[in-house]
Amino acid sequence: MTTEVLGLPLEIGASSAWLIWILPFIAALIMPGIGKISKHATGYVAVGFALMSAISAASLIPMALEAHEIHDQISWIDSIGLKAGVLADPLSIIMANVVGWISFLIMIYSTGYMKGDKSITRFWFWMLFFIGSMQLIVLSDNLLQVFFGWEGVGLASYALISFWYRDKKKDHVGVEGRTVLGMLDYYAPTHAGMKAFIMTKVGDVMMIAGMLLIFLFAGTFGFRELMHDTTWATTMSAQGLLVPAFVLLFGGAIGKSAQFPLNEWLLEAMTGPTAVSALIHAATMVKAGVFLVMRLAPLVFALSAAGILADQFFEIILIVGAVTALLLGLQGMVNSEIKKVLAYSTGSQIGYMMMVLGIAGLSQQFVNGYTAGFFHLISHAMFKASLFMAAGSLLHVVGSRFMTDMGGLRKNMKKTYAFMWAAGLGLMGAPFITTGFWSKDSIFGAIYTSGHPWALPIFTIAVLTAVITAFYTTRMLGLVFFGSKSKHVKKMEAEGHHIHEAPLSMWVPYGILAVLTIVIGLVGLSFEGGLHEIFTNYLEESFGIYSVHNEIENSILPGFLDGINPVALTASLSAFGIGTGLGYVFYIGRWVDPVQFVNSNILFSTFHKVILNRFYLNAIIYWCFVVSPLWLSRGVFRYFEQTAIDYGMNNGLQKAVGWSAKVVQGTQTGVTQSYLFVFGAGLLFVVLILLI
Amino acid sequence: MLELSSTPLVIIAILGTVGVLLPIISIARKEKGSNSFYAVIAFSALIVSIGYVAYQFISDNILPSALFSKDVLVDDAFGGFFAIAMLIVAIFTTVGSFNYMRKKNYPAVYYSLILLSTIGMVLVAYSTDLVMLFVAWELMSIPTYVLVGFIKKNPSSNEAALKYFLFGALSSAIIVYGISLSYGLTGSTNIGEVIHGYATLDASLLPLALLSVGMFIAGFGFKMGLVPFHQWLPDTYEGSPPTITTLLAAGTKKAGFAATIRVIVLGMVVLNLDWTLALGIIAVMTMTIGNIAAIMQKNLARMLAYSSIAHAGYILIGLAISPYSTLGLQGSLYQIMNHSVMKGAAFIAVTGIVTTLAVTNIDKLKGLGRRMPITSLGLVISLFALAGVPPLAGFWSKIVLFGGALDAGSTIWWAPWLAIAGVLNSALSLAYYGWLTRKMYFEGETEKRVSEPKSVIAIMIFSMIFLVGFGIYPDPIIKFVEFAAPTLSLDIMP
Amino acid sequence: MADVVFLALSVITIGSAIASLEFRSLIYGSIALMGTLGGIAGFFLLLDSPFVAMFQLAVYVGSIAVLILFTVMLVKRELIFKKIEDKRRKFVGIALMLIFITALGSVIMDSGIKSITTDEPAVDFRTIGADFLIYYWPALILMALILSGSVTGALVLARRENVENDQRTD
Amino acid sequence: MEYALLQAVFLPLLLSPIAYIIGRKLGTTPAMWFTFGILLYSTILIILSVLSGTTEEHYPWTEQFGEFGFLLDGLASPFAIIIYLLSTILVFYSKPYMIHRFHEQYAEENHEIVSTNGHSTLIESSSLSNYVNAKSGLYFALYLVFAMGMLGTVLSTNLIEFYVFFEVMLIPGFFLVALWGAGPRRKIGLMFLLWTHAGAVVLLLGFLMIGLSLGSFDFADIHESEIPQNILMLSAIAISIGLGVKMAVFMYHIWLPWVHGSAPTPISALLSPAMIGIGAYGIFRLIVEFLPNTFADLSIWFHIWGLVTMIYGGAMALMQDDIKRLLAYSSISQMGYILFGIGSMSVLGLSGAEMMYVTHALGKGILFMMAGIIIVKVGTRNISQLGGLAGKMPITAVCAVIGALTIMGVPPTSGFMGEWTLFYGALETAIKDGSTIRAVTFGLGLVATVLTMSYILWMLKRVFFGKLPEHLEHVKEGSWYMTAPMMVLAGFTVVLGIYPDIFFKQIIPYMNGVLGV
Amino acid sequence: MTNELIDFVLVSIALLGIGIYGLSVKRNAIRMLFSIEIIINAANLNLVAFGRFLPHSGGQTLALFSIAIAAAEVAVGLSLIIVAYRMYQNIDIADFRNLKG
Repeated sequence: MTTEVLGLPLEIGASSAWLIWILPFIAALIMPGIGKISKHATGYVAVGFALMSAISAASLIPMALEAHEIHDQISWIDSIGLKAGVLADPLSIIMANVVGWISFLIMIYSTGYMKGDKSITRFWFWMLFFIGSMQLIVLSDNLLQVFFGWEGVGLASYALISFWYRDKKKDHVGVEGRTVLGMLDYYAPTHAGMKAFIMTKVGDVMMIAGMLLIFLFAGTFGFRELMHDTTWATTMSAQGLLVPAFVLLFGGAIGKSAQFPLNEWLLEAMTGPTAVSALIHAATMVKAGVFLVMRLAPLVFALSAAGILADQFFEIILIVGAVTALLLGLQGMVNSEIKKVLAYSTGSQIGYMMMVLGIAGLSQQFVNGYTAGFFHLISHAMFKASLFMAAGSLLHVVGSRFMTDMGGLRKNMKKTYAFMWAAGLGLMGAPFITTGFWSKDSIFGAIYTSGHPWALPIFTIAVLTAVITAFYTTRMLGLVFFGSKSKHVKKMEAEGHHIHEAPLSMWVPYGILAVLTIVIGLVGLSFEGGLHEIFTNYLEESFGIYSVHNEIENSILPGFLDGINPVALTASLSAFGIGTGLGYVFYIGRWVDPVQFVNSNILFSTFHKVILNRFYLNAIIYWCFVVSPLWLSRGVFRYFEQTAIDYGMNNGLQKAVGWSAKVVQGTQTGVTQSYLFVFGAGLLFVVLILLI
Repeated sequence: MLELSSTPLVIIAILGTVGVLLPIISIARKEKGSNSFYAVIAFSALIVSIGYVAYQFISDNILPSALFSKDVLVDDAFGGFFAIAMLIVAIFTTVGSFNYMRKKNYPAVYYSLILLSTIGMVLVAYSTDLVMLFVAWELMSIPTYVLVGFIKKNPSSNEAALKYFLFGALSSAIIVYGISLSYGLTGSTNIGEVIHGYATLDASLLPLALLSVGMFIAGFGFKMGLVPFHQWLPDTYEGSPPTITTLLAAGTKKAGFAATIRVIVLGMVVLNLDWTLALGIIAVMTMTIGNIAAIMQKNLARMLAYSSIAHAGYILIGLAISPYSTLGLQGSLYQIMNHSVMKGAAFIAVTGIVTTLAVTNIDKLKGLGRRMPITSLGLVISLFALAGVPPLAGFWSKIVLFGGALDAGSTIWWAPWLAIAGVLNSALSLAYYGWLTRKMYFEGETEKRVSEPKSVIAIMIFSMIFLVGFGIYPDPIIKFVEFAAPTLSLDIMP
Repeated sequence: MADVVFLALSVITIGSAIASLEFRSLIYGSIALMGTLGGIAGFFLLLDSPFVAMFQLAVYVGSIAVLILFTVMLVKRELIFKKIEDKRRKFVGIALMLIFITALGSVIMDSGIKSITTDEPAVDFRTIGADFLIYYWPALILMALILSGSVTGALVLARRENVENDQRTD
Repeated sequence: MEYALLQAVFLPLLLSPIAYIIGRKLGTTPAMWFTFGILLYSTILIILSVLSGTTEEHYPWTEQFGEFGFLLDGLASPFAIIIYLLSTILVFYSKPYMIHRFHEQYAEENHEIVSTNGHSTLIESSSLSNYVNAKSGLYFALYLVFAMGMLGTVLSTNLIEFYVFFEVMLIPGFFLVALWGAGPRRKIGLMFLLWTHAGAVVLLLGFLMIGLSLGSFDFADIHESEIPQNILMLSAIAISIGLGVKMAVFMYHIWLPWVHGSAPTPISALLSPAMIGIGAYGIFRLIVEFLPNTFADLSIWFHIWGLVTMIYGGAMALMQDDIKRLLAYSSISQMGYILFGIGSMSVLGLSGAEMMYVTHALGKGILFMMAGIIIVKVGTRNISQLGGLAGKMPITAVCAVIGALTIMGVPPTSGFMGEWTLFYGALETAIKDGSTIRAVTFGLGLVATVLTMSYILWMLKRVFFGKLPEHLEHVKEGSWYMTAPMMVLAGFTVVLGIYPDIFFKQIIPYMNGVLGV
Repeated sequence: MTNELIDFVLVSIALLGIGIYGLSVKRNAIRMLFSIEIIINAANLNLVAFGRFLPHSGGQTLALFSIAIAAAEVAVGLSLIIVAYRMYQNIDIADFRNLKG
């Protein structure tokens, strides 16, 4: 099935694989032109191209189900022997679909959300650029090309976070005037964009170091080539560089997926339009790190299986994921800005995914953890995108990013209320009916059954995080929709602003996703089973990783709950119950005033303060990596560059020369006698140096 | 025996006749102020002389250099080289005086003295006998004492002349003293025989021989402006008429080098080679002090005077390393030729400025680039050439010089330091050349153009062509220098 | 014997050289200079060079010193008798002189010429004439040019310009 | 083609007086088109020569110093193409910028008249246009000579010839800065002249040592084995210092912020990317190619020196308020990258270093043009007085972002291609040699990229984003003359970033040959 | 000859020293001229002495040239002094110091 495209032999399937990422780029390139013709048309063109890209992705699904893969290459940098290519294997096809369809929905949402914005062309340009770059990450067959997409999404993220570059007050995040350890906790969009870009760049730098290390030994960046011949790994392992290389690559994932300790940029990234937050900082880009790990993990696992041990790689992933999940979840409990809560939650949930990927590599049953991670990725993408978009509607309507400025909105915004509950239940992991439940449960199961010595503590953290998740989701819903209307809303109503439902183009997308959360949740187990099967085949065929079928036999539960671990199930259920219950007590039923509760006890209030101040991590990072270097450079500039170098070597030299010129001129007195004296003395001098 | 058609004698004949006749004609004509008449005569005499030298070169009548002679004069390429350089300078001076001497007294005597002095300069380079050299030296010097003080109404001219005269008389006495010592040690005044005598000198007499070298260095060094014998030089260059400064800076100074090469370098190689270190030290002192003093000068002529002191230092590098590297003397000769044109052109530019604007204060030269575009262009090009900026002619002589110093590094340890000092100095010198350029071109934007003296323009154009042309294609002049430079080795014998 | 003459001549020459510089009066100074020049002429005689000695007397004592004397008389009285001196400069000058003489003197004393004496007859002064004509003749031509140049130059310089202009306007 | 390189080098020089006359008689626009025509023709000659492979021309010159030749090989061609490409494009940019500058100066000078005469004089439009015509004639003439000097250096095949061109580009540079620079331009012009000249003469010393010990100055005759050992190291150090001054590496960088800050912007855009990089070319040609063993000894020092320069330049750039000075410090930092790459002593590292030259030329060219547009349209160069300009000048902003990405080394701009190959080279040598120092420098080098990113992004933020100060309400986009060149360069950097083989296929085989791989 | 060469040379050196002293100390132009004459005479004495002891005619020849040239120099020098005197009514060289620096 090959055809000629631009003189290049191309498989039919391959051409659609290429198109998935090329189409958005083409759209982005023509966007300024279209914007010149008609601002109105840009939206339709953008959505159209996003749809086409998504359809291309969908056209590959059959291939994924057959565990087929397309690997197509063209020449690129011949002089180094590098090729560009697409690699459409089940992993990337499913991911491409997730990205493609969610971004399509968010594009539709954006047509409503961004309506009337003056810079709409720019918005569409960057959104399309983002989609293209993201799909490039997903579909690339080599690390270098992945890095192109990697930086592309970073760039798009930067551009979209600081989309409202005029830095109006309403576009900031954080509480004005609030400081943590002397650092202002209030960020302008342009600042936030920079912060995000530079912080992820730290990760990217690690990633490029890892890439280069691997390239140095393997001579290739290609994923398949790396798997094909593994002698490079033997050499690297012998030199002790294998694990560092992969850990460095994981550094990129840490940065992009906002994992500890590079998590702080994600919160400020909320300065971007909410559609952007939904697409980039919830559904897709932050998942790129997870995706990268999923690309690499089978390779590393296969190497481990072949005797080249790299357990530390998975252990680091595990620890980073666990720490992030707990840390960000805790912070999500106290923040008052709705988008920030969602952002914390995103980071925390990605921590889950990392955690389970780490545990997968450490367990015998790799595919379980792998599937669980991916399943959670998909379900999280759906409900978190939905939640974000809904939050965007709220912001749109209320005009404030603080949940304390909302309250009691359930009557005004019924659809949003319903969809948010549905999606929120997904996040909380409401038993049996939501995707979130099934995916989280499979994570618990995978961790619990891994048999790794750390399984139990990690499991505890996971469950604790689940409790926290349920709690803060309930808190969010309670604060927004329950209780009485806030002063702000009342004031708005008094001013004649009617609080009403969001327009159709906005609620439909998040409606669809919320409904999907429930619908897939209802068939969650079989969905998971399907994924499991696909990945089992995939891992077998591509990496030679065979799963060990020992789990189902040990199951004590009846048929339809096959593959479910009872401990995990119990934990999951109780976590949901405890978290939701606590949330209900404080925020829906409002039986206890949370403020009083916190202040009642010095321990609680201290703890509250610490998590509200983000464990001081942000402030410390600022002090160490922004303030001190700036202070240092200022010092160097003032006391070295300007003084020693600039003044010293320019003016100082000039002065020295001028001074010696004065001295020399001083000897030129104009008195002939002294000249003659010098002549005589000079004669003597010459004679003496001749004679000596 | 010296043939009557040999170059030095012909030059004596032509220039001497014209030089002596000019005052007589002026007495006969009994009229004043016909400056250009005498200038044209002098100019044509000089042109005929330079033509004769060139003819001798072309027709291969000139002996290769580094020959000693049984006579007092020798018609060799070395002398011919200097003759051309000196005659060019004399022509510069004469042509530059076309406008400068207008409405001034005694033009006939003025040109006559220039011609006589020119004979002296040329003959210094041709001399192979110390007596001859001394007499030529005096013929070169005495008319310039008069010329420096020629503007009788001008106190600085007189002051300059007095200082110059006192120094000149002292140094010629010192030279005689030096000659007396070397004569006493060797029994002859012929340079060839002196060398022979030195080569077989009794060890106990060596200090006296070195004493005579020291006296020569001091005596010739005065003319060359070597530190510490330089102090008269800025004062005199500043005070004297700028045309005469041209003659002094570009001409007589070079004659000093010719004498030094003939006597000290050629002659004394056979002695202990310690004198080279002395020359090296003097070279470094000279260029450093010259450049440093030049930096803060307010007066253009004075700045150029200091710069010419510095250049004496560069040239001296070549002399100091001459026994160790063939490039040394070549570099010196090359630099001498270039410096004659560069410094000549620069001082003629000063002449032009003085003639039209009557100022030499640099602060008053703001916007000169607009007022006198051609003069200032010529000045700037010669300044950059002096600084050794490529692709101007001055660059090539400097790299030959410094290259020679580095080349000599394989035999003598201190030679590369001369190159380093030279290089740093030429970088330093760019400071004041650049500053002057800045004054002329980047300040005083509102000045209007004034008419420039035609004679000055002619010289500027000539020197620009020379400096740029030989800067881009230096091969002919390099070949000429190679031909003219004597080769030194420790076994040269008459 | 001759040593006495030599010593006397030395004393006269050096003494009058110092005197010519140190006498308060310029006129006496010039006369003392004549003494020095004469003393040198005496040395020349002592060195069996009568021709040079005569020339010395004729040119130096006869014309140069007289020229100087006249010039001295041309200038104002107080300039002739006034002697302004910088004390410090004087001491430094004397020090330089002493160092100079000591240094060069010791160089010469150490060198081989200390023992040089001669018993050969003096050069016949006719060889000088032959030298002039056969060997040094270009120098003689130059000498002539020097003299003509210096004479015209000196004349031009010494001429009173304003007087001349007055005459011309008459 | 015969005489192609000779034409490409000397046509601009020979025709520069004509450009002057055209400017004087006919005005700025004809002079601009004339200059553009010459440079375009020369650029095409260069590109054709590159396409036809390695080109070499030789002409007799002096016997003592060897022949006058031109060589366009894999090393020289990227430099040559970039130099002439930038020069050609910047001709357009020059016109509006320089007219703006001439008007400013005319006003200044007339103000001087007013103040000295005490009574006001009307500015007559005819005298103003005469003034502008005369000045632009001079400008374009100097511009041509400047471009020619840079190209000649890169193409020369003889040490002395190299030095001559090295200095020739200095003189018009001096005049351009001193005549039309900003601030204390005369002083800065002199500073430029003196520092770079001082560096050049040190370079000359090194040349002379090599040339004299070999007895020939032709590149073809330079064989490391024939040079005495003690001279070899000394001359290599002298050459490195001389070129280091040109490259403005740490400790020799003093002149650069002043000069690049002050020079007229089109000239800054040539100085900074094209000219200072010629120092890097010199190191490639003279040390890496001709003195490989010495280079092996020195490379670690280049590496460290480069690293220090990278970090220092970046840190200082953070502190600048003058936008052009910021870019100047950034250039210092970028030269550090190049030196760092040279120090890596591996094929890809060296190729990456050369690629960095290309990419820095494109990126910094764009950024300097951005600064120029701001100077012309806003009238200030202080970052603290700017802000929020993205909406007012969108094309400039977009191009500036692309330029910034190029400098930061973010794909898909060419900067990334330069950077990763460069760092790969550093890593390769570190691992192969098992050298801890190199491993540490590699790591710190990567940290420096974050620093680069910080100052560039902060600059963009302060210039284009944030609140729009009130006095900037009426700012307009720059004219097409100014924006079009930027767009060309921006397009170039993206094309090169996606398909870097255009240059890599020239560079990498050459570097393979040099390192004997 | 009863006298040794060294005696004459020493006298000559002494005269040279005195001349240099006079030049660097005396301010009166005419006295400076005296000093120069003294030095020239010292040199001449040296020449003739060496010529006598060699023996050779060259020393005397050069001495003759030297004397003649000294005469020419003195003529020029005196005329310069006269010009200066006319201008300043003064011949104190130390006062002629407009050119300096």
